[in-house]
Amino acid sequence: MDLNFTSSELAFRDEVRAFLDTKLPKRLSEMVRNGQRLSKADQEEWHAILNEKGWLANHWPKEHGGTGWTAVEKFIFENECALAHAPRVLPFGLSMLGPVLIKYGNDQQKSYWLPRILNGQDWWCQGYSEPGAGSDLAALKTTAVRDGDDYIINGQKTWTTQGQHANMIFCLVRTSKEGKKQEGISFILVDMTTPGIEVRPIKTIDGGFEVNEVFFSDVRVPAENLVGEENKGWTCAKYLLTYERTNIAGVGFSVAALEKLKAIAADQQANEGRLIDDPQFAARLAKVEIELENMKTTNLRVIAAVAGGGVPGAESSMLKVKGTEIRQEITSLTRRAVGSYALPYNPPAFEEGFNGPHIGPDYAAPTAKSYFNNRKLSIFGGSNEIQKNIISKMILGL
Amino acid sequence: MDLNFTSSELAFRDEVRAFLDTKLPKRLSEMVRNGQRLSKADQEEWHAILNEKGWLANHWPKEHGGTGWTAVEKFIFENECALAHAPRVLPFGLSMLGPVLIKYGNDQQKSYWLPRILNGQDWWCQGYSEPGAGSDLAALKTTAVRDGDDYIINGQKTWTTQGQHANMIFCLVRTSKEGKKQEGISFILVDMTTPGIEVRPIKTIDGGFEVNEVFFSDVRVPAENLVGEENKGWTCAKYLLTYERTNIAGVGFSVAALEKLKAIAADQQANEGRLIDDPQFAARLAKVEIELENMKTTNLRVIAAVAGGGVPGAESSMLKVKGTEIRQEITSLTRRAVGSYALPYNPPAFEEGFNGPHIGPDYAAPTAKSYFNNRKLSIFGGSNEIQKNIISKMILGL
Amino acid sequence: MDFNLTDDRRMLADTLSRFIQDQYTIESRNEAANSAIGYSQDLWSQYAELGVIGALFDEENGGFGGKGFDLAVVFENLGRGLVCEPFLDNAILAGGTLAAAGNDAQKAIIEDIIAGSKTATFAHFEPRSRYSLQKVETTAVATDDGWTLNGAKAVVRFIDTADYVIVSARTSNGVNDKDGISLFLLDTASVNLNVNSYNTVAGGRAGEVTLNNLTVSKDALIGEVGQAHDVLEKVVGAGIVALCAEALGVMEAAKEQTVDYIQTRKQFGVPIGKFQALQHRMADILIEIEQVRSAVINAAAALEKEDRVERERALSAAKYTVGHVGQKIAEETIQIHGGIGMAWELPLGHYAKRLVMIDHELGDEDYHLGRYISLGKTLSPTSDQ
Amino acid sequence: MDFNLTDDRRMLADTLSRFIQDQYTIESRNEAANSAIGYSQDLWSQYAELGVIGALFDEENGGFGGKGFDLAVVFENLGRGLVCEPFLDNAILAGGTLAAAGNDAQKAIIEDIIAGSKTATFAHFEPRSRYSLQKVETTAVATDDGWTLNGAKAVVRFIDTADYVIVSARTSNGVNDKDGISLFLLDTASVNLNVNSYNTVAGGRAGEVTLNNLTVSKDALIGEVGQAHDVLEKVVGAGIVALCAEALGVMEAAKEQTVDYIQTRKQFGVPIGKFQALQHRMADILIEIEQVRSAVINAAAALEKEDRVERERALSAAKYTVGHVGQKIAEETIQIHGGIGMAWELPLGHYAKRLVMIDHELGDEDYHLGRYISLGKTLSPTSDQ
Repeated sequence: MDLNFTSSELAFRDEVRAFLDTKLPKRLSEMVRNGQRLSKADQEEWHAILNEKGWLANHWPKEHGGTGWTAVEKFIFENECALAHAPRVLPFGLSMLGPVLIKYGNDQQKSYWLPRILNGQDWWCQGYSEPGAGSDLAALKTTAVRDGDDYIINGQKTWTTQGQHANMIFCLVRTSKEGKKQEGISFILVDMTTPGIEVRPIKTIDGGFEVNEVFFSDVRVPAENLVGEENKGWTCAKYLLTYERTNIAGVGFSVAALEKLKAIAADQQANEGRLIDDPQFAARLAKVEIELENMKTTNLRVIAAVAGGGVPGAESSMLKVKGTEIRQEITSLTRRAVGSYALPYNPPAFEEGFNGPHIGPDYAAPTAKSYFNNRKLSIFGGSNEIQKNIISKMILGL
Repeated sequence: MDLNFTSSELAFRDEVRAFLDTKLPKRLSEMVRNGQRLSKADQEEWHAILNEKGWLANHWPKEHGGTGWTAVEKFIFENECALAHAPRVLPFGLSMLGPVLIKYGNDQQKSYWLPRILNGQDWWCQGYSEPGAGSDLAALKTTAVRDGDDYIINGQKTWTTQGQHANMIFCLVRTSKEGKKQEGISFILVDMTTPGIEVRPIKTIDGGFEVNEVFFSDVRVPAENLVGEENKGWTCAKYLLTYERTNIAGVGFSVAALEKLKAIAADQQANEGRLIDDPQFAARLAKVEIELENMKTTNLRVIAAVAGGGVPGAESSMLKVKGTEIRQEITSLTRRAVGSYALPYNPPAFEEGFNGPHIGPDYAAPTAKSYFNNRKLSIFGGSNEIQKNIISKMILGL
Repeated sequence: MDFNLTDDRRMLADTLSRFIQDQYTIESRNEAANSAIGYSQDLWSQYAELGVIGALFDEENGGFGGKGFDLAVVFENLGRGLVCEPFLDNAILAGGTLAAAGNDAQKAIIEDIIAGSKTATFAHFEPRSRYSLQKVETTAVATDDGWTLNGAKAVVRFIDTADYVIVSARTSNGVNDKDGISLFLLDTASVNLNVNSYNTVAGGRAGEVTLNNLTVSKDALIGEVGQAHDVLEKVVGAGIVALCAEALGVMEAAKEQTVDYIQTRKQFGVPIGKFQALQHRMADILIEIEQVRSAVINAAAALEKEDRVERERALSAAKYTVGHVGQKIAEETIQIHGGIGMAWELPLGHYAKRLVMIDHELGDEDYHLGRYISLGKTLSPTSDQ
Repeated sequence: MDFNLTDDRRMLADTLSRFIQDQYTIESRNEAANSAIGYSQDLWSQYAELGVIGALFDEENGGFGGKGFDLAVVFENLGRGLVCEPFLDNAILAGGTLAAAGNDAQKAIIEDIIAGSKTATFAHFEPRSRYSLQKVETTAVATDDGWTLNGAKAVVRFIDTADYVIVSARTSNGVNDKDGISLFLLDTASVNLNVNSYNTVAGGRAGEVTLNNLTVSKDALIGEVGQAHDVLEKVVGAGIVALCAEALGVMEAAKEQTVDYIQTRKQFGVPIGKFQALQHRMADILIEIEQVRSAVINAAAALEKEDRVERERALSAAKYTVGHVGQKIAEETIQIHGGIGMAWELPLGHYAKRLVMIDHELGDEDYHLGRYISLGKTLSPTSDQ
């Protein structure tokens, strides 16, 4: 039993750190650190930097332009990126569609679409959830009807993250109403510039726009855009959802956020002395720090099991539930830490290059927004309730 | 809106206090205060004292020898008794069977059995739960088959509290297997000296003996012991279970236990100063104290609603859940407060007149036992899960 | 013991409840709450006409209420409707200060507040005071003509539109002393306040106020020099009852919205309200709300009590309870809704935001738990019920 | 990074697991645990023969283990089997003290401990010291021939049957000073100890020890005069790893028993494990246990670290986690069982009792949370992973 990284893993970590040190633009990391909104161009800039280094597709095998990293290397990379406040790599093309195409796509699809994900020609979004099909994804109603060499798509998708920036969407659509509800589903790629598609942004409670509704009215899509067999899309869907997610616990994000929280608590004054020394606050802080220390090891254990040939499956549900609880608790304490300065709502402070007067301490502005925005963590990507159903069935056998 | 008792309620409270002051034997209140085990004779002694005063049957109307008290008066009485460390009045005859007989019994049953409950001739226990019928009470399997003027009972009851002391048991038995499972149940009174009855005590995890299994093998019971109509016993059962329980929250017990806990925490030394001043412990104590202050008012509100003609029903589920959580938390903190002196297990100290050397402080002996014993509070009398089902259906309409 | 409202209060509650139901949609509420002034002046006039503001003052001050239970009745209804108009800072805190300590000339303003023709606000808390009542760094130095004020005040609600602002300042003693705090009434039209104003997360407007050698006349002083602490405690106590009752109303509404949602929303072919895990969580929410209701009743009943420890402990207990339960209910009701709970379009998220933000006003749960413990140290370990 | 056990440890774990499974029924375990000596001397000899005791000592001291992960492997298995034999106080605490600070003559006893032919115990904590390592009121005063001891020691495990007892006493400084604590090795056959002994709630025997002008010879001293604090911290650290690993095993077993039960127990016509509310609670239990497992790994890995703050924080974090999660799991598994969870006859309740009682040994969750916070104050606010 050895909790330390091997020397080659340590060397890799140093390489990642050196890369981030020199290549991650200060402009971007400052925005991330300050909780500011990244534009599409900002995100594309970071993707391009990673792609230049060959590190963009860290979930793909080498032959398709991926890194071919081990689970441990992937973890180290994602963790270091979070600690360095690098922008998040958007998962839709790289972590979701890419692996599905590699496993289920035909040669033509692979050779056409994969390079376009890497070089940024396509910005993908995900067409899974529908208003009546959230946790119960297989209840989806959007239809694709074969018409010659095309499918005609009608229906509605929702909670499409970053869909407003996307030119492509991968969708689950119903191609048959026979059999079990899982059986008539197909996986298809849709160009969002096709006539009949309308994207409507959904404003979220924090005042931001990250998610969208996507409406399809007689949208004509070439049948060659079908991935895998017709009516077998559920296989792709499940593969995508359970696809190894080394960073689902978000440990790196939590470590970075906890550091920031501690700095805030050391700056804030409580009744007697610093907030960080206030007994109730110190206890809250210590509890989440201990949870996080434990979670670091839980996460590494799951990764080690994967590296040893295991498949995470239900274990990633465990990481999801606890990891998001920890992240949410840290954002909650950060909001709590700033006292009445959680109240001001000052959108200009969320934008790059904000120079106006800060309201209260400069770290206060994004705290409430971030707290409310991060309520999504336990809802999206398979709600924590769904994860508990999975744990209950897959691990406990209930 | 007036939270204060009326002057007549205050006068009643003073009367109760004066009575407890003069009539509650110090010997008994000391045993209760010290968490010692009361014998059958101890409990009978207290019943007799209350009966002499005419205060034993506080749930019964005056015409049957009860007090005819209002809900507020009942609450005041039970609360003052708890604060004075009076022994608990056993509910089986007085709060459970009594009201059922008064509502569903025939004249002969009322005139024969009710006085015997008051004067202590009968000690009743409850034959409801079975090994396969706990939360799902209507699944009970014990049968009663009519044979001439008798019923022949076969089956098994369990969790029969204080059954080892009882000479009588009221049972739910299956008299028909037709229709819905609730429909073939009857309510019957059984003399425990009848041949074919065997009582086996169940030792509980705290090492005590409070509950029993009762086995019935061809037990012959006169048909006149049937209460209400054959196959209509479920009506009696439900009436008994939802029968107004003013003290289900156990506020008086909690207040008394919290006082004792505070005295312990003031006596115990923590790292720096007294345990009661330790920030973590003080926070735990304050949280449960605030919950209890809130619960006092919640309880009074429900009682006021009853007094105003409302029926508590599902509201008593609310009192049960929160009330038992509070009681359990106080026993948990009391155990926590005594540090390593929670470990010694010294049964002689649980008995009256214990004079031996105390292990650690004299208040330490019952703390662990009481903590483990009180796990029952959230299980027996309709588990807290069942109470939440009731709240969900009856109040929330889910 | 009587838990029924008086007839007057019941009538007021019914009127107010109907008015709010008729006047507000979530869209119009959000529009007003996030507007340049943070509320609807039109509705404010109507509240005045309905007598809702008058219910927050006693007869001596031209009102017809002003007791703890009057505040509770009004604010529970305001909470249910997520009302963003300036009841708290204007009527309870600023108006309450004038009622408690103002001279006749200053009290005359209360009539305008009740009539809705003028508003006032309350500038006590400071950038570094967190929730402390006694930590005042702003100074007031006596001059020949009056006072010179220097310092900064944090998150002063509705300062943009306030006709008056009440400012606390230290006239003697150390930064953290109870003694030596004084209060001043400023007419915003005649003094040159430096204000950086903004909207707030759960609706309503506020601003940072900087006092830079601001001179005010002698008659700006409210009450006795250096004796403001008890006045502050009194009005903040009333503010706590008001906020707690508001939170109760918000929780009730959030609970009802969630019950309605899970009764209709289907997943896996059945309403999600049929899933036992959600049922038990909703039952927990219901139980916690009933405990909050009791805490509000306890606080409202305590507000007029003479015994400081008993009164302030009941107030801190209520604010702690509201903070603790409020966060839980905000998070649970969003979570139980799922994705749609995150949508701005639904009322729920706005209720959740208000619930969480109430914990950031007049002391959060940690602050009040600590205060409850401190106050308890003056008691013997034995307490009577 | 490698989370697999070494082959030696895996073999030990397998052997131990099989042995425990073969030897113990809940009845025989309870009989031994609640007997007049609180354990089975027969089984103890067998453990010695199996080499289980030797695995707790390093080679230098005649064992073949002694590292954090050796302790963890053994104690997790002991926990799974609810083993009541005196591993902790005898081998880890008393034996560990001798190994850490004993002279050659004293270390010779370790051989007998490993062989199972002698047992020792650890009398450090006192009636008023709660969980403090440094609060020692017992005094040792130097005489011409040796030392005179006065004081009292609390809840000394298995004192009835111990051949040796290690006693801490203050030889200088104040009651609460780290400096000035010394350790003494007493042969129970040759000193006249005043012991009031008893069984304990979760099995095993203990006693109150009173030292009344007890004289011991010069060679009773272990290590240097007045320098025992660091020795105590070291062996108690090992004790914490052991207890935490034991708790992990207990939790695992309690979880499995509960899963088995709810898969078979039917109510309303279906196994209660099909009710979603219970499923989600079981999922929570599983997640918490995995966090405990990580805490145990962290603590075991930290045990040999030089950096005191890093090491002791990992130990306190683990004991806090175990205390916090342990109570939850004890209460939840009983509750989920329902009435039958209260029955002595079932193993479950005994596992639950052990889990709760572990929080009363070597510092409870509050103590270790406080300690974790205090230790952290010496760190800069920025920590590396």
